[in-house]
Formats: sequence, C-alpha cells, structure tokens
Amino acid sequence: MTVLHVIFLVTAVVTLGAAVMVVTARNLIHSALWLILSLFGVAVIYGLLSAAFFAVVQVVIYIGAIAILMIFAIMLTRRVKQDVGSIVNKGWWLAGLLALVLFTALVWLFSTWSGFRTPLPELATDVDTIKVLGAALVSPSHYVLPFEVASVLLLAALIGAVVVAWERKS
Amino acid sequence: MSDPVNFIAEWLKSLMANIGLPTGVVVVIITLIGIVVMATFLLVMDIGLVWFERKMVARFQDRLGPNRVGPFGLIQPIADIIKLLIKEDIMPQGADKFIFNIAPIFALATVLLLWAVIPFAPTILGSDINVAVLYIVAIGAVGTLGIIMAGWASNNKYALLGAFRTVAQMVAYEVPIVIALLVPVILARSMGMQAIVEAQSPWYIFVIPLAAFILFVASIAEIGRTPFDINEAESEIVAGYHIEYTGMKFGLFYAGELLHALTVSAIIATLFLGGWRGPFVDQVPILGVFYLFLKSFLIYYVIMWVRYSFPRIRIDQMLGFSWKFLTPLALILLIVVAILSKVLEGVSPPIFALAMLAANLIIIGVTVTVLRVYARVERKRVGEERPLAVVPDPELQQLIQQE
Amino acid sequence: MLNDWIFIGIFLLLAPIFPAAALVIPRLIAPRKPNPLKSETYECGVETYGETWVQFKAQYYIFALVFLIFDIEVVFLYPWAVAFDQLPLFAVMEGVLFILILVAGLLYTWRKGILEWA
Amino acid sequence: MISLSYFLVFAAALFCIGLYGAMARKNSVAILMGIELMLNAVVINLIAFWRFRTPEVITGQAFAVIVFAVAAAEVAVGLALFIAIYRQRQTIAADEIDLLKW
Amino acid sequence: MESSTLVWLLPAPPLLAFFLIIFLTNRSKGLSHTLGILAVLLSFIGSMVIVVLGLRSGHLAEEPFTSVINWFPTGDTWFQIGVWVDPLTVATLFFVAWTILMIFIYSVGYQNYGQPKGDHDVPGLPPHGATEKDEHGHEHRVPSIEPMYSRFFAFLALFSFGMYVLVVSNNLLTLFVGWEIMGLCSYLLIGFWYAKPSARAAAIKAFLTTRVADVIMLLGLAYLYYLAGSLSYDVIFSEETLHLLTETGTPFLGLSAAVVIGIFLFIGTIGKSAQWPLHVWLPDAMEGPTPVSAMIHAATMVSAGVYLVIRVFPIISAGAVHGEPTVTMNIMAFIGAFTGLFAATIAVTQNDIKRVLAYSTISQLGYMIAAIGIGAYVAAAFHLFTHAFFKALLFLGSGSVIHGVEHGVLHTDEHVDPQDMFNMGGLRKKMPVTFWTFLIGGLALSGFPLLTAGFWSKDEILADAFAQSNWAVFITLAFAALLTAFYTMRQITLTFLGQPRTEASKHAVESKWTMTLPLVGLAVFAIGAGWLGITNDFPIIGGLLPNYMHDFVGETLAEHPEAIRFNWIPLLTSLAVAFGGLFLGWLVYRNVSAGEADPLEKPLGPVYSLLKNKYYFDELYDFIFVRPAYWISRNFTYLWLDRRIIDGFLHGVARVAYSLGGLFRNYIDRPIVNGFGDFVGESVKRLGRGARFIQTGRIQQYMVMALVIAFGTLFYYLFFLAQP
Repeated sequence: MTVLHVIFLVTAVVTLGAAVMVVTARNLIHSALWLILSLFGVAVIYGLLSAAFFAVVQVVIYIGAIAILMIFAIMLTRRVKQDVGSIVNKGWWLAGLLALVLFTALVWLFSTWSGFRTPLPELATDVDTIKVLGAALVSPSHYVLPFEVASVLLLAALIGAVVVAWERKS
Repeated sequence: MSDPVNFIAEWLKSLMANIGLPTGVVVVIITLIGIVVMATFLLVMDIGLVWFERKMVARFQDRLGPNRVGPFGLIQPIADIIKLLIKEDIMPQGADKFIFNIAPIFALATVLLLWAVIPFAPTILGSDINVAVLYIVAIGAVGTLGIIMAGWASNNKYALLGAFRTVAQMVAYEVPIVIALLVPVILARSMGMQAIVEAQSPWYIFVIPLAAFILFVASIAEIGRTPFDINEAESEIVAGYHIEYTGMKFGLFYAGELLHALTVSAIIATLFLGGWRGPFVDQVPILGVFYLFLKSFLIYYVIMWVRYSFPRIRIDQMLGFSWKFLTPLALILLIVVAILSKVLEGVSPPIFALAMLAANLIIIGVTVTVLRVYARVERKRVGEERPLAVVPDPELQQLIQQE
Repeated sequence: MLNDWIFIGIFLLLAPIFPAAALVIPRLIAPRKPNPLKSETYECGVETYGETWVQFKAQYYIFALVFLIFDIEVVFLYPWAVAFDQLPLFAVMEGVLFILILVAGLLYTWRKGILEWA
Repeated sequence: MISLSYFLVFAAALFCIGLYGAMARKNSVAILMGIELMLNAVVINLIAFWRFRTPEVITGQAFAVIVFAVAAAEVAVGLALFIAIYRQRQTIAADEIDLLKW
Repeated sequence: MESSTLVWLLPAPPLLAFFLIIFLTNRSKGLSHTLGILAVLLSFIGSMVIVVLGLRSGHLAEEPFTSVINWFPTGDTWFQIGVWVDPLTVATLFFVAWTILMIFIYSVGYQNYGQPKGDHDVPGLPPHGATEKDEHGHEHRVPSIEPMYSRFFAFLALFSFGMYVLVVSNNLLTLFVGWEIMGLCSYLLIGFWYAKPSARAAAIKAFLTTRVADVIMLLGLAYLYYLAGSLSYDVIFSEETLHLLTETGTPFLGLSAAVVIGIFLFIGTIGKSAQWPLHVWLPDAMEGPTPVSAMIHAATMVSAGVYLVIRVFPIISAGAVHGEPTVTMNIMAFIGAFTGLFAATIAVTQNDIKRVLAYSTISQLGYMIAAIGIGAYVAAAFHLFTHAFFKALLFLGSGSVIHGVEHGVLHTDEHVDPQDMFNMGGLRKKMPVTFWTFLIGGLALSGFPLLTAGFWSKDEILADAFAQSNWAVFITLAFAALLTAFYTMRQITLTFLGQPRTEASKHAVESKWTMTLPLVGLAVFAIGAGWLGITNDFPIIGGLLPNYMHDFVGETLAEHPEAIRFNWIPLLTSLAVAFGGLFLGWLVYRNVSAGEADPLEKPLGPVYSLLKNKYYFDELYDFIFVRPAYWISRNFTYLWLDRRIIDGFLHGVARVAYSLGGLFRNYIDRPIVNGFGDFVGESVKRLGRGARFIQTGRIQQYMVMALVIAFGTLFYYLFFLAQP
C-alpha cells in the first residue's frame, strides 16, 4: 500500500463516482460538470502514468474546450420542462445489464492474459517522452501520416460542423 | 545568506529529519509550508493591488484616489475587505447553491494555481514541470469554467448572457494566446518555465516582440479588462456574470481579476522579459524575486494604462479582432519563426536574434500597412452605410399617402 | 521531477482552501436575515419575467467549435516545438503543413462569414 | 507495487459506465457524454499499455494523440448535428429522433 | 547536375503547370498558355540534354541513367520507384518531347488565341465564331477563341506529365500510372466539348474500352509482381527472372507464365494502341478539339501502347528458341498484321479527313505490333519513332486544313462540313505551308522512297518479315502498304490538288504561324528521322550515316539482334507499293469534281482531251484496284467481317442465350425457383412483420443490438474457437 496506491485509488473512486453521476444526473448541466470532474480524474490518472503531456492536454482539450462546447450545446438545445419525465429510455435496464456483463467479461478476459499483472517498469530518466513524441509525430518513418491526416480530419470536422450548425440568415 | 528561502527550507528539512520524520513526509510538509507562504504573499499583494489600482486610476483620471484611511489611503483596501466580510451574503432564488458557491472559489483558485509554475528566482520556484506552458493554458481553461458556472448558477438572464459573452471572448482569445505561447517554446525547445527563462539571452521581447505583443493584447482580453470588458459592460448587460454576487463572493471575483492581471503580467515577464534575470542574480538569487515583480508591475502598469486610455469596443469588433487579426498574425509569426529558427540553426546567438528581430519587424511593417488600407476602406464603408436622416423624395411621399 | 508534481498536486488541493476560507468567515460574522424580496432575481430594474433560459444564438456554439478545433491542433504542435532541435527541416515543414491546414480552416470560416458576429 | 491490472480494470469500469450512459440516456448530449467517457477509457488503456508494456516505444502515446483528435472531431460534429436537429424538431431526445427507419 | 537527377525533373514542370493553371491562372488565357508552353519547353530542353548525354555515353545500354527511391514499404522490403534512361527511352523521349512541344505551340493558334470572344459561345461547345467590323464597317464573321482555353492547356499539361512519367519510369507500375493519367486526359480531351452528346459518348466509349484492356494489363502486372517480386526493369528483364517466368507453368492451357503475362500486357496495348478488336474507340476519339486531341490519341498516346510492348519485349520473347517465335509473338504478329490491313481498307473509304488519319494510325500501329510479333525489335522501335513524327505532322496539317476551311465557312455563311475532303480541293494555293508539310507527311506515311522517314522504317519491317520468310505477314503488310499509299494520295489530291469544290474552301486562308511553325518543325523530322536507321549494306547510300536505330536502340536488348542482310525483294516491293499506291491515288482522284466543267478544259483543250482519253486506264485501274479495294473494304471488311461475322456471332450468342433463358424461365425459373422464392419471400415477410418491432429507428436500440451481437461473437471466438 504505497502512496501511489492511495492516490490511484482515491482518484479512481472519484473518477468513477463522477462518471456514475454523469450518466445518472437529472440536470444536464450537472452531468456536464460531473463529466468535467471525471475527466479531470482521468487527467490525474495520466499523471500517474507519467504521461504529463497527456495529463495537461486532457485538461486543455476536454475541460477547456469540449466541456465548454457541451455546456453551450446544452444551453442551445434545452427544452422548457425538460426536467420532468424519465431521463432514461425504456431499454435502460438492458443497457445496464449489458454494461455489467461486458465489464465482468472484460475483467475476466484481462485476468486470463499473462501480462495482466505487469509491474511498473522504470522509465529511462534521460529521455524526455515529449521530445520523443514530438519527433515521432513528424518523422516520416513513424506517424507523420496519421498526424497530418488527423489535421485534415479536424479540418473536415470543422467545416462539416459549421455547415450543419450554422443557420443562414435569409 | 544570499538565498534565504532555500536556506530556511534546508534548515526546516534538517530539523524535521532530526525529529525522525520520513523524507516523504518532510517533502510534503515543506511543500505545504512553501505553498502557504507563497499564497499568503500573493493574497497580501492582491490587497496591495487594490490600492495600487485605485491610486493609479485616480491619477489617470486626474483625481486623488483613496487618501483618507491611513497614509496615502494605504489602509483603504483593508477597510474594503472588512466591509465585504461583514456584508450579508444573498443567494438569489432558484440559484444552484453548490455551484453558485464554488464558482468564485474557482475564480480565485485558478489564478493562484498559475503561480505554481512561475519561477521566482534561479533557485526559488514552485515546480519546474516540463509542460509548464501547457499547464498555464490548462488552468486558464479551468478558469473559463468558473465563469460559466457563476453565470449559470445565479439563475439570471443577464448573468448567463454575460457568462456566455465572456466565454465566447475568452475562447476567442485563447487561440492567439496558445499560438503565441508556442513561439518562445520553439525558441527555447522546452515547455519548462525555468528552461525558457534560462534560454533568454537576450530577452525574447527583443527577439520576438510580435509574439510578446500578441500575448499581451490577448491576455488583456482574457482577463476581461477594458477595452475588452464586454463581460461586465454595465450599459449592455447590467454587470456581467457576477451580477448576483454580493459580499465576499463578489470580492473573490474582484480579487481574482486583479490578481489575474498581475499573474499574466508575471507570465509575460517570465516568458519575454527574462523572468528573474537581472544583474547579480547569480550571486544573490533572492534578487530574482525582486526583478520578476519589478517587471511584472511594469507590465501591470501598462495594462492599466491601456485600460484607462481606451474605450470599450463592441463585441463583434472584439471577436473579429481576435479571429481576423490576432490569430492569423500569430499563425504567420509561428510559421516564420519555425522555419527561420530551423534554417538559422547553429548561427551565433546574436546574429540569430537579429535575424529573428528583423523578421518580426518586417511582419509588423506589413501588418501595419495592411491595417492602414483596411482602416481606410472600413472608414469609407461605415461612412456610407449609415447615412444621416434623409429627406424622403416627394414621389415616395405621394406613394405613401396613396396607400 | 516527482517533487514538482507533488507540489502541483498539493497546490491543486490547497488552492481552493484560501478562497473557501474567505467565504467561511462571513458565515460566522456577517448578518443572515434572508427574505424572499431580497433574494429576488435582479435584472434591469423591472421585475424579471420569462424563463431564465433565453434561447442563445448558435453563434456561441460555432465560436466554441472553431476554438476547439484550433486548440487541439495547436496543442499537438507543442511536442513538435519541444522536439525542435531533433527535427530535420523536412519535419519542420510537416509541422508547417499542419499549420497551413489549420489556416485553411480559418480561411474557410472567414470566407463563409461565420466569424462575423451577427 | 502498482501493476497494469489496476488501470485496465479502471478503464474497463469507466468504459462500461460510459457505455451505459450512451445506451440508456434519452438526451443526445448525455449520450455524447457517455461516448466521451468511453473514449477516455480507451486512451487510458493506450497510455497504460505504453507505460507498462513498451515504455521505450512511443506508439501508445501517438495513438492517444490521434484518439484525442478523433474525439474532438466527433464531439464537434455530433453536437452540431444535435443543434441542427433541435432547430428542426425542438427536441434532441434520442427516442424521439426515430427517422432512421424506412 | 547529375543526369539521373535531371531525369527525375523531366515530368515535373508540366504537372506544376497543370496545377498552376487550374488554381491560379485559370482566368487569364495568355498567362495559361505561357505557363504551359514554358513548362513543356523546360521538359523539352531537359529531354534534349538527356538525349545528348545518352548518345554521348557509348555504353548507355550496359549502364543506363537510373536512380531509385523507396516509395512505400511492402512488408519488410520497400517498393522502389525510379527513373531509367536506356537507348529505347532516349529514342522515345526524343520524339515525345518534340511532338508535345509542337502540340502546345500549335494549340495556341488552333484554339484561336487573340481572336475576339464569340458572340454566343458557351463553355462546353466549340466556338461558333464572332462578328467583327473591319475599318470600312463591313461586318464579317471570324473564328472566335475557345471559351475554355486555359482548361485546355491544363489538360494538355497533365497529359504531357503522364507521357513523361511513362517514358522515364524504371518500372511497370509507374509506367502504368502515367499510362492511366494519359487515359484520364484522353477522356477529358475527347469530352472536352462536354455539351456535345456525341463528344460525351465518345469520351465514355474511349474510357471504358481502354479500361477493359487496362484491367487485364493490371492483372498481368500483378501476376508479374507476384512471381518476380518486383516490377523494376532491371529485375524483371534479368536472366534469372525471365528464366523463372518461362519455367513457371500456369493453369491457362498450360502456357508458361511468361506467355500469360506477355498476353495480358499485350491486351493493355491492344486497348491503348487501338488494335483490332478494341480499335473502336479511336475513330470516335476525333470528337475532341480537332487536331490536338486527335494527335494525342493518334500520334503520342497510342504510341505508348507500342512502347510498352517494345519495352517488355524480353518477356514477350522469353523462351523463344532462336528464330522460333513464342505464342505471344504469334498472336501479336497476327493481330498486328490483320489490323494493319483491316484499318487500311477502312481508311480508303473514309471521307472525313481526320478519320482517314485515324484509321491509318491504327494500321500503322498494326505494323509495329506485327514487327514486334516477328521479333523485329529494332524495326518496330524505328517505325514507332518515325511514325510519331509524320503522323503528328499529318494530324496537325489536317487540323490546319480544317481550320482554314472553317475560316472559309465562317466567311461565306455556307454550311458545309469543314472536315469532309469532298468539300475541299485546291487548297495548295490557299495554304501553301500546310500543303507542302502535309505532302511531306503524306509521302512519309506512304513510304516514298529514299527521301522520307516512313520509307526506311516500313522497309525495315518488310525486310524483317521477308528475312524471316514470314510470308503471311510480309504479303499482308505489303498490301496494306499499297493501300496506305493509295488513300494517302487520295487524301492529298482531294484536299489540296484540283480546284476548290466549295465556296468555303475557296475562301480558306493559311493558318497563323503558331500553327504552321510546328508543321515545319515536324516536317523536318518526317524527312530526316528516317536517315537514323539506314541499313549499312543498303546500296550506294548505305553506311553513309551510322545506323543509329540498330546500333544504338538495338543495344537495349540483352542479346541485341544482328542486322538482317540486305535483300532486294522487300526493297522492290516497298518501292512498288509506294509508287503504285501514290500514283493510283493521284490518278483516281486528281479530278473528282469532274461533275462541273473542268476549268482546265479551255486553256489547254487538246491536252485536256488527251487526258480524257487516258480514261480507260482509269477504268482499268478502277476495275483492277479501286473496286476491289472498295469491295473488300465495304463488303468484306465492313459488311462481312464486322457486320456478319462479329456482329452475327454476337447476335447468335444472344439468340442462343435468349432461347436458353426462355427455357430456364418456363421450366425451371417459374415453377421451381419462383415457387421457392415466393415461399421464402412470404415466410420472410411474416418473419419481418414479427421482427418489425426491432427496427424502431432509435439509434440506442440499434447500438444495444449491435453490441450484443458483436460481443457475443467476440467472446464466442475467444472462449471456444481461439482456445488452443
């Protein structure tokens, strides 16, 4: 039971709890805020995995941008009298069951895997993973293609979303 | 005794070690103490800022400013705080209590958090993480969240509207900020603040003034000060997202805003004015703190200067200014700097700096010319578009009468 | 390095406490006589009417959207910037290409008149 | 000593919670939130595998970067669609948007 | 600069020009053609440098200019692409560079640059002409500029990019890429006037026909890659690869892999070079902007097909015991020779000046294919080389003629088809440059002895056929040569000689220098190109000039063919057929317009009557040659072969299939299949009604189902199937 354990467990509990709140909260704004908390927990998990870059990027992108986007969307699409009536559809129990089954199955599946209990290896202290990542992302022998394609994807998303969401004033 | 802070820290460490505490605990405790000291220092300075600000604005506006309570009214802020503390705290009906309460906490806490990565001196700094620059961006993003929470929780059209405008503005100016921050990172090849400071010979403001300018302007907008204070444009939306806040909660927003201004000044000072760099700082590290705050206050002063010299601009102008001016400019600068600093790799630093500066000046020159032309066109357009009341021609009148 | 993160972690926990404290003090010393009139929503002088949920323009969303795309793209340029001295000019150019694609997006939104605040 | 299993189980749990949200909630935005959770679980797995199995190869992180981009694109377009739908039908309840049948 | 680097750069300028024109200079016509021509000029200069370098280095065949780069990883190896310049490439590069440059310059004039905008021209239709006031205020109609001028140059640039890629590439894949780019361009250019239904149809026809061939060719490439593990020339033409190919057997009739691949690639050629039976697209391809697309389809692009077979000759001839042709070669010999004759006969009956050339092209390409088929590698390359020049010349000439006549048509609002040779005549005075160059081209085509290029190359083919005592090919080609000469002369006579038959041709004017200059430039080669390949032991002039074609291009092959001994018979034959054909053509057509009173009659009455008296010669010739030619071409080739045999066969197949279908329908389909089908359908319908509730249109429910099924399958696989 090292400090790492404690931090991890606390974070995990908070994250999962927040996640549960996300899917159960009645008020959408609340679930958005819970989502933010949960995502923040995930960021901490990245930190524990010594992926500092992703920890920060998680906050920048998810909390700073995506969450804002969602809150805006909620505001834009809110119906009066939304708060009455069930927030889940009729098949919710099936969904829950499925999720549960999937979870158990996944865990069982993992546990059958030999690498399940891989201990934490030491990171080479002299290499800066961000440097490595940056070099890999633009090196032709590694990931330059996905990298550029990602930017094209984002461009496409931008144009598509703008076209869809934009109300032309005629 | 050149470095009292570390000296005391070491002393406390050894003390606690002697008591027999495990090193981990010692580290934690030292960190705690450090944080508390720093935060207190900042908050006190924040109180000072209130006075500074009010004095300054008074001078700008040819008034005296606070001068009754204490010498030069130095005690005035304390009085204000007491007033805020003993004011009754009103919760608007239908407000979302929890969120309503934590929003102001966000507002101040996020500002405080920014200081975690700002190096005060070669030896004195909170934490030297290798993603500090992104960390700053991230914390700023969280700050945005606080505003939305405030606006939404107070169950008030105008608060919500103000919050939305503020967020729109902040996200709009987030982009140039992120790009402008990328430029020194390219030059310093690191996201660590300390590394960037150490890399600054000469100060980056002399190498990439344009980036500094962009960051400066965008930051002013980010902290929502005039001319970018749409979020609390009294004439338009009463008082912005914190209209419903009273007492200390409002005080927190207020303090947050002031401290935020100082914080961005400190960040700019660190990234572009060489942070703690200055004479004798290597021998006497503690001097670094002095230098840093000297520079920060310099920038803070400029911010106030801008604030009290320019009128507020309309929201459309403001958003346009970010998307159509700062962002493209920043992107161009980014491209130029990237290519140039790769092409010039290996030349001697002074030449490199000069070339970089030249490039910046060229870009600035071009931009200014473009702006000139644009301004001329725009003036004509605006002039034509809104004609004064015209006399309707007789035929038209007849038509109207026939109707 | 680890200490730095410990510092950040503790700071994250501690930072809210100072303002929170500032909020706790009034609870103790400030008067609390709430009444419905006091806690009525204050809007522009007249009594408030209608839903608080005014319909917002989709424009807000679109701005946030553009911001999201730009944010993520620029953030992914940071590793590139950090690894700068390991990159050949070619790789730098790829980064520039990335930026140019970004610019294309900006130009599109610009030309489409989406950046106009109507 | 902390081992890979922690993160895998955690990610699995997060994934399933998100899955539930995505399948059970009525409001489309809520569904999207669920999907976000799932995506995050995926990224956790990627990074965990990188950290525990191949810390010397950067692949895991590179993948994560791409997943981030995909997530962003997905949110942007998804929400845009919802807004458009809302404009048409004044609702974004998933079970009232049932045009997807012949 | 390293020569291979230069080779890399050859295709670049046109591509650049293409994009620049498309994206930037689309608005400005002048800028566009300047860009295009500049780019092509660059490539041209580069090519010439390469050619000179190639000729200088004495041992180009042993060590060609080549350099490769890794293109994309294939498993643990890389697929490499690169450039490759060996003697054959040099020869091809030479004429490609020239012809392309000529096209570009020519297009400026042909698309009426500098002319006023048309009164009611629309993009997608040929310009209708514009009305112009001259200084006296007289209105008269003049040609108007092509509305899509810039686009035209963009397409041309893209086309030349494809051609250069094809020529300099060092492997069959990039060759295929260039090949397909040209296919695209031919589609774009044939359908350039997309508002004309006929043009659209022709474009689609051309595209699909060549596609059919290309798919099979791609199969061949794939098979080759599968066997050889590479498509680079140096690998696939190496001894061991060829050996492997010949050794490997295939399921197809027990043919060796070499043969199968050879045939597949050759089918690609059939499509591209419009050999029988895939020749159908080429005549229609004349729908494009008259001479230019025509020349692309007839002089440059279609040569690519021949270039391919020449290039892969080692594979085609692989396993050929000396002097004993392989199956592939036999097939090629047959198809080539047959096409040669077949197309020639058709050409005789055509009245459209362009179509004559189109068919003659088909027939000439047939020559080359046949030459390859009989193993006359050098001869084929030689003829490819010369043909490119004089055929290009002819096409541009025809274009110029049409242009002139169109001008006349516009001038006198007389509505005649400006492409029908019977509407022309007497143009030699109106358009002297065009006439002389066209004459040169025509003589070259018909193999006018000693002087013209066509003679030498054609003669070489005949000589080869003769030397191999391959009588079938020899006689067929000889006869085809006769017809060629005949219809060429016919064309010249009808077009230029005699008197104008219409007002339009009376008012035809010589084209601008932008059009005539290329004609002259090509005419030079139409004469000179032949002297590069004179057999050394040719009487008198033999050996005066080194036999480049043989000593240089021949080097390309691993064991390069020894020169065939000179022999009088083929020489005499070709002399005979050339002169005979020309003479006949002239005799028969010199005064077609005898209908109206011949203006020559009064000034020289007796001479004229003398000429008249010669008529029974005409009758004789008419009886002996012309009618048979007509008869063969009409009845045999067209009606009998095309209509009866081919169509008849098709119809027969159709009928059989139809009746069979009927049988099936009545006795199997309806009772059994339909019954069963209905049963299934009904039950499915019932089932569907039952299962309808599943399809609610609610995404989430779909998601649930999808997940249930997906995970079900996954876990089933993992737990039951994947367990070792």
